[in-house]
Amino acid sequence: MSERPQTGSSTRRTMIEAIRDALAVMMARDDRVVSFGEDAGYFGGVFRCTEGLQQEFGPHRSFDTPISESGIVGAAVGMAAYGLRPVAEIQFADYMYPGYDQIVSEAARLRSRSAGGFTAPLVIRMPVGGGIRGGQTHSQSPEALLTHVAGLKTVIPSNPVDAKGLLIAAIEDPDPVIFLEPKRLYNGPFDGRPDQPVQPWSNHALGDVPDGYYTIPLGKASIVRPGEDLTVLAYGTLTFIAEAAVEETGIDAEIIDLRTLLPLDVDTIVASVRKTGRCVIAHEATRTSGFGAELSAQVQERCFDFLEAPIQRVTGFDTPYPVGLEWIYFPGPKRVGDGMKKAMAY
Amino acid sequence: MSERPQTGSSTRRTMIEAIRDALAVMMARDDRVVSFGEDAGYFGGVFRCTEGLQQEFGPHRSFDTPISESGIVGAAVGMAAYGLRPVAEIQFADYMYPGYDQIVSEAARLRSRSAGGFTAPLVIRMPVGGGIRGGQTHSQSPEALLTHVAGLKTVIPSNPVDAKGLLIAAIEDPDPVIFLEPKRLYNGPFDGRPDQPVQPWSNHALGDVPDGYYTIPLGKASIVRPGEDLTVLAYGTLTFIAEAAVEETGIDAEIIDLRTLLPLDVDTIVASVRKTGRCVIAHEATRTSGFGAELSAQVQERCFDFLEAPIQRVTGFDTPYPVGLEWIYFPGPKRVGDGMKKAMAY
Amino acid sequence: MAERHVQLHVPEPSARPGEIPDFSHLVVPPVHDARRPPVEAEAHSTYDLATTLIRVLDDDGRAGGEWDPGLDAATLKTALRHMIITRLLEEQFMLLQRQGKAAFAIRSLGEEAVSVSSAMAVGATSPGYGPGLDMHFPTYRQAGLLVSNGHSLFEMTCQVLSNSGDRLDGAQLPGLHSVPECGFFSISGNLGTQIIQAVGWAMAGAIENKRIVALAWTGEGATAENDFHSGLVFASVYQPPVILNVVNNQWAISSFQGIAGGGDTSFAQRGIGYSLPTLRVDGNDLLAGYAATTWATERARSGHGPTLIEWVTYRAASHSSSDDPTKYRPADAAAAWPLGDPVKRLSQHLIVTGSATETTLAELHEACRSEVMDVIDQAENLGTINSGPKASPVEMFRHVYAEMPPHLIEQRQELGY
Amino acid sequence: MAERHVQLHVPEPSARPGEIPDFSHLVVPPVHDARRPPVEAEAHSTYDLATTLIRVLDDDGRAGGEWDPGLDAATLKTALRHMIITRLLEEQFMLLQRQGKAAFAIRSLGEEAVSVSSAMAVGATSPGYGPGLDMHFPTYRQAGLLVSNGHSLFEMTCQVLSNSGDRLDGAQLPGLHSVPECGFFSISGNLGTQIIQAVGWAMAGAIENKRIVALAWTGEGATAENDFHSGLVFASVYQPPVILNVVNNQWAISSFQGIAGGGDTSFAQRGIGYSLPTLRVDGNDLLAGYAATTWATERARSGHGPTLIEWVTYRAASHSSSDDPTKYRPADAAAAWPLGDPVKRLSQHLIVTGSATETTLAELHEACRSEVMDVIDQAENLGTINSGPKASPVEMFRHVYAEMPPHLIEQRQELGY
Ligand SMILES: Cc1ncc(C[n+]2csc(CCOP(=O)(O)OP(=O)(O)O)c2C)c(N)n1
Ligand SMILES: Cc1ncc(C[n+]2csc(CCOP(=O)(O)OP(=O)(O)O)c2C)c(N)n1
Ligand SMILES: [Mg+2]
Ligand SMILES: [Mg+2]
Repeated sequence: MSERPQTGSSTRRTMIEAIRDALAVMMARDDRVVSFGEDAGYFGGVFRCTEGLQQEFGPHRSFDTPISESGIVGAAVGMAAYGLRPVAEIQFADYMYPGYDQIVSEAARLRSRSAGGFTAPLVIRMPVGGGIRGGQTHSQSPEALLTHVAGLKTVIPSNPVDAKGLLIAAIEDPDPVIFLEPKRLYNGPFDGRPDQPVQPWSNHALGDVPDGYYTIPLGKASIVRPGEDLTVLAYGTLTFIAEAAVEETGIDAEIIDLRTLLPLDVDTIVASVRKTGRCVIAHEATRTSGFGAELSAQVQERCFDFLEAPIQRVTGFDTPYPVGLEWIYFPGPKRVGDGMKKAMAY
Repeated sequence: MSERPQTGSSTRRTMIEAIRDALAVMMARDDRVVSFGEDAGYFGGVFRCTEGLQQEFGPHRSFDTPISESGIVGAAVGMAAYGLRPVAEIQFADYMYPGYDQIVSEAARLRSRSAGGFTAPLVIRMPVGGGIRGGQTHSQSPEALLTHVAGLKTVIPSNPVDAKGLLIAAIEDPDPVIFLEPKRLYNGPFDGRPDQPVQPWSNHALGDVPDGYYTIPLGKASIVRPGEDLTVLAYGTLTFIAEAAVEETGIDAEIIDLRTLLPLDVDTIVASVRKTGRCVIAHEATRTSGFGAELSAQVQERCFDFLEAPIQRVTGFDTPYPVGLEWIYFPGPKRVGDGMKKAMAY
Repeated sequence: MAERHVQLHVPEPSARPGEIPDFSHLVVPPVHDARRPPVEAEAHSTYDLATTLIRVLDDDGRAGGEWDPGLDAATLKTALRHMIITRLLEEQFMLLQRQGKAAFAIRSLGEEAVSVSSAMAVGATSPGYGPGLDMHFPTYRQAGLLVSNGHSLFEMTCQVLSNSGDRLDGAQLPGLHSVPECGFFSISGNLGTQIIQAVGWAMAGAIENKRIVALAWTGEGATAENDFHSGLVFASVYQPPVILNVVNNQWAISSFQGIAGGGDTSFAQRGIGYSLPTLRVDGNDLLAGYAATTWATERARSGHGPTLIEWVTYRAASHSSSDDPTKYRPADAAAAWPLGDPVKRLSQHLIVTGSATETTLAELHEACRSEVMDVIDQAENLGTINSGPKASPVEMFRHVYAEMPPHLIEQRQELGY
Repeated sequence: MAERHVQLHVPEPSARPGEIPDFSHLVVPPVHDARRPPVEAEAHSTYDLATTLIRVLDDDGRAGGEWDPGLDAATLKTALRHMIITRLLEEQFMLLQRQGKAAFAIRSLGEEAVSVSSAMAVGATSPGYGPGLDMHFPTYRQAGLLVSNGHSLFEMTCQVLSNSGDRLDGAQLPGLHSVPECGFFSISGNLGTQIIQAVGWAMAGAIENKRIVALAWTGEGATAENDFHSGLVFASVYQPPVILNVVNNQWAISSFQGIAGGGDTSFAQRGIGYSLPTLRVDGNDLLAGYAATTWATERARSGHGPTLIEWVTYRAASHSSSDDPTKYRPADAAAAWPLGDPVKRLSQHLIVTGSATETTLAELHEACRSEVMDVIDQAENLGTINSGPKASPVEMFRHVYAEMPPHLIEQRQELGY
């Protein structure tokens, strides 16, 4: 279980509401915080994460942008260097590519190439992952394309409490932070069984979100389920899939929700794998050169003598994300469970 | 040693000349082959890889483009779908990012999203790697950002003979191929000692390039040095650095030049590591989420019972490529050798 | 010097929910006023046509002016039929989505004249469609191209239902068709990217000295995407036979055209800075659209290069099945649109010219409706996204490469296939 | 209809090596003809200024016309000094590169009036430079901005030599400076990306209601990059206080301006389709550049939004130390350039107005030369890329993040630091 920050009162919130609350809290605290993106102003975003901000803070603090991801990120770089704290929304992570040059060549390197003379303290929010019948252009998980880039931090929360605390920490962070929002979790946790009705966050402990200001530090993983038999490294939606796989297999897995992919909480990972001796890595992104490869490499480098079985990767396949075969593609509890069994059987 | 294709006569060529020859051979054989890029027409490219093609084949087959990497790749996608065989040059791989959306979202997925109705048989050539005092915008090795993308093939030759044969195979390939050219090897092999004069290819066996048409198949690695003690997985410039490290350490390493990163020649890798029990992976790109991570994960998954030591990654650091500290950044023979020693000492 | 407060200018549409629709900013010039230059005119001599509005049909449905393409009644009735079929079909697709039988739906309601007139004009001189020939690079709002170019309505519906009749094996969202033989390029789903691809296709045609034409399509919102620029730059430099169609339906999901940078210029005008000939056309006037496309097609096929066309129209429906437009614009905005409805306007024209009566038009509607309903029934019988046989999981791995590489074979086997 | 062969149009410059330079395509309108509208003029009322050429100095060096900024002799002499210093300094940098003491070198020879006039005009009303204030977003060919804005020539040279005096610790290629306090934004090295950043900076100023100005800089070749478009779109939509400078020096490495899509339009004209006020200025005329920038700066600071300026000039030198222009253009092209040399033209003006003589000008040159040579000597004493102390390897890890994360600490330790 994620530690619960204490701020006094709390409110039941979906992940969408938690994100909006984080933005509202920060916009109220700090005039420099501005929010913008495609349909993110007047309308409040296609997922409603910025709803009401324009009404509350005015169109100069929360506004619509042209459909230009490069323009969105590029303008954010300029604003951040000027001294603002821009929080830009990319409508779907699948659409980050036109803005990728601005992320990789500009935001990520501005501080180092100017030896600290200029900086780009910005946040880029983008919904990631599938499971919403979105097909290949509304389902991607491009985290590995971001973790390879020196100068970026990459964050991915799995629940409302973390989403709010991590987003506030990201806004306050002096470096560019990519904030990935697993869209399948926006309205409730997801156990990988698409035929079941959505469980709302209001039924879940992590949907009870502290009011006001609090942060969850970047770079710290969370052990969502302690266990002895093996370690599952997951993040975003796959955290819940791993829990479902534990239920299905009965294996006493320690499930780690990484929360921040870069910088990575190596200590928590290493301590767990040294304890359990087995490791399964689960993500929704395509396998080859996915972030699972980095995790596998690091675990192998740091826990070689402790490993009793090969590290297993359970991932999306190396194909585009199909709309018609969505649940074949998605690494659900069955496939994660199979990976766990394989690790145990070795 | 790379196998030498037999076509009868041969000519001493630099890697630049070998690439130009591959283009000339294919443009003469197939009217559909066209070549273009920034400064790649009249002038023949800033590295001269397309020199003389416009004069030989006319401005409709070899031409200059506006400074727009997205336009270059996007136009190539349209031309390839139409039925031509475009070979586009990106002036430096560091400048591929404006064209990255066209590579990832378009070229890579056109075949699958149209169920084979349309295809994009194009080649994108780009110089990669450092060692030429180019600083952060003329030195990058972004291969991991390409190998993560389903639908692409990624090739990287390390010598003139391979460069010509692989480029011809890439042009004939029905899928989009990214052809990475290690620019530090353009004029000669490089042992990682920048103070020594450049060795020209004319002194090297692999600078003796067969004339006319031949191919080297994509997806096949080459064992450049057989050995018993450990396996070094390398590609591009690092192939030669590994050879220098063997010289310096005296370790009997088997050096594999991967040549194609995707599809990967898993069989050659696995056979070698199962034989040696130790593995060092060397590349110039930044470490985190680099292609070395994928190699490490696969070796671990497939050779777990054979590994006698943790797989070592020797890579560029997770920083931008600095011009002033170039040789500190570069993973030269000393660092590769240290990795080998570490693997042996375990 | 007049000092103004320095502030961020955030454009606002003329009316928001609860307010009265206001289209007074749309200057509608007198019908028939626009001149028709010869197709070989120098680009810069066409710039006046970037700010006017080419119109053939007046408010009473009478045709006239230099741009009147003089189409016969049979052709016009076919056009009307295609518009009606497109409308009814998409209405059904939306219904299927509401019933959970399709993952997604999107309509071109109110904009049908745009794609139908373009397809017909190009088709009139087309050497054929497919690699080496003519090709449209559409967005999701040009289903009329498929209807006009004779694609099977049944197949279209199967794609929308992601059932076993979907030739794309469930790879793509409903509506993101790919039909080479009907000149319909695979729709990406990523906005803006395909403008430069159309230019590339046209460049290939020019390299081969073929009298083909490629047609790029974009919404006005997506002109803000960077690849709109690369498309215009390459079109300007290499002068290939391409028609760059900007469909200005006033909205991009919830943002009005001012957020795309329309300002006090037209989107057609964007072409001027790139030395491209530009036409701005009444998009709800089938005859005007046909005429403009014919001009640009002739120009392209006769070696005079690219044309940019802005289609001024209105997105009468929601953006897609995921959208509720009453959240950001007056509910009755479409009804107030000054350029009317394309189906009504062409119908009216047929009536005033004596080519149809209210009765024959009602019959036409009825015939279209029953054709569409039959198609929907048949396709549903084959299955929907939630029921019936699906593409085999093997399909997911099949078309990633021409030949399945070892790692995909391995992953397919992992899955048990 | 005139049928033409359909073919790919690949633009060719008017002369190639061995041919006689031909600039007859450059229409030079009568000097002093261009009118100067009030700075609050509507954008579209300035469009005629996108195709003319704003000129203040005539061929004899006399100033006149509505755009004459009426600068005093002292200011003009300072401008001349900055141009000469820039020229001499960059000449030395090239020499250092040839001697292997610098990794790279690049010059603005023949274009010095562009950056010097801009820096002076902005500086005349600047509230200061740095975050929250004015900022230039230069390319590698605007070293004159640094000279004019008072950056230490010594520090500049240290950067070029990548020695221990380089404030960037060897992170960047010679010439890719970053000097916040002189209003010089860190140059990326990736073309085109910084135009939209300048727009973002200006948007931030507008959000804070500050009377600041941001200046984007691009070569004409890089206007083809996609982010030129995003910059223009955002400038058009949000109307922030930004000046978009396009330096048309006719060449982009080996490609002439026609490959960037100049066609029969000007680059200034690109702005028209985006509703941006546009000025086209004789870039070798310091007074004209000063006047145009003053106009745009006043416009920006008084809340009237962005301006696009095209500077028509000529790249007299090689593209960079890696380039040999005799491979793609006539060797004597620069000498034939109709707009002359900016240093000569301003010198001539000072002479005809009686503010200087051949002798005082020769003295000025000499003073500049000895100042530059002293600087070079001092900087070389500190070391070059090949000799002397360097930044510590620790520096490579230091500025990647504000605080060094664990994995970088580990990698630094791996390296032994
Ligand atoms: C690169 C990219 N960014 C964002 C989107 C999300 N998106 C889909 S449609 C749309 C609006 C497009 O508006 P417009 O171009 O005017 O076309 P219309 O829908 O009006 O036909 C947006 C923002 C996308 N598909 N691709
Ligand atoms: C994204 C990107 N693509 C390509 C290059 C390589 N490049 C550096 S300068 C240059 C020419 C630029 O020409 P122009 O914009 O006219 O500026 P000028 O050099 O004439 O000042 C090119 C192609 C680059 N730096 N960045
Ligand atoms: Mg629209
Ligand atoms: Mg230039």
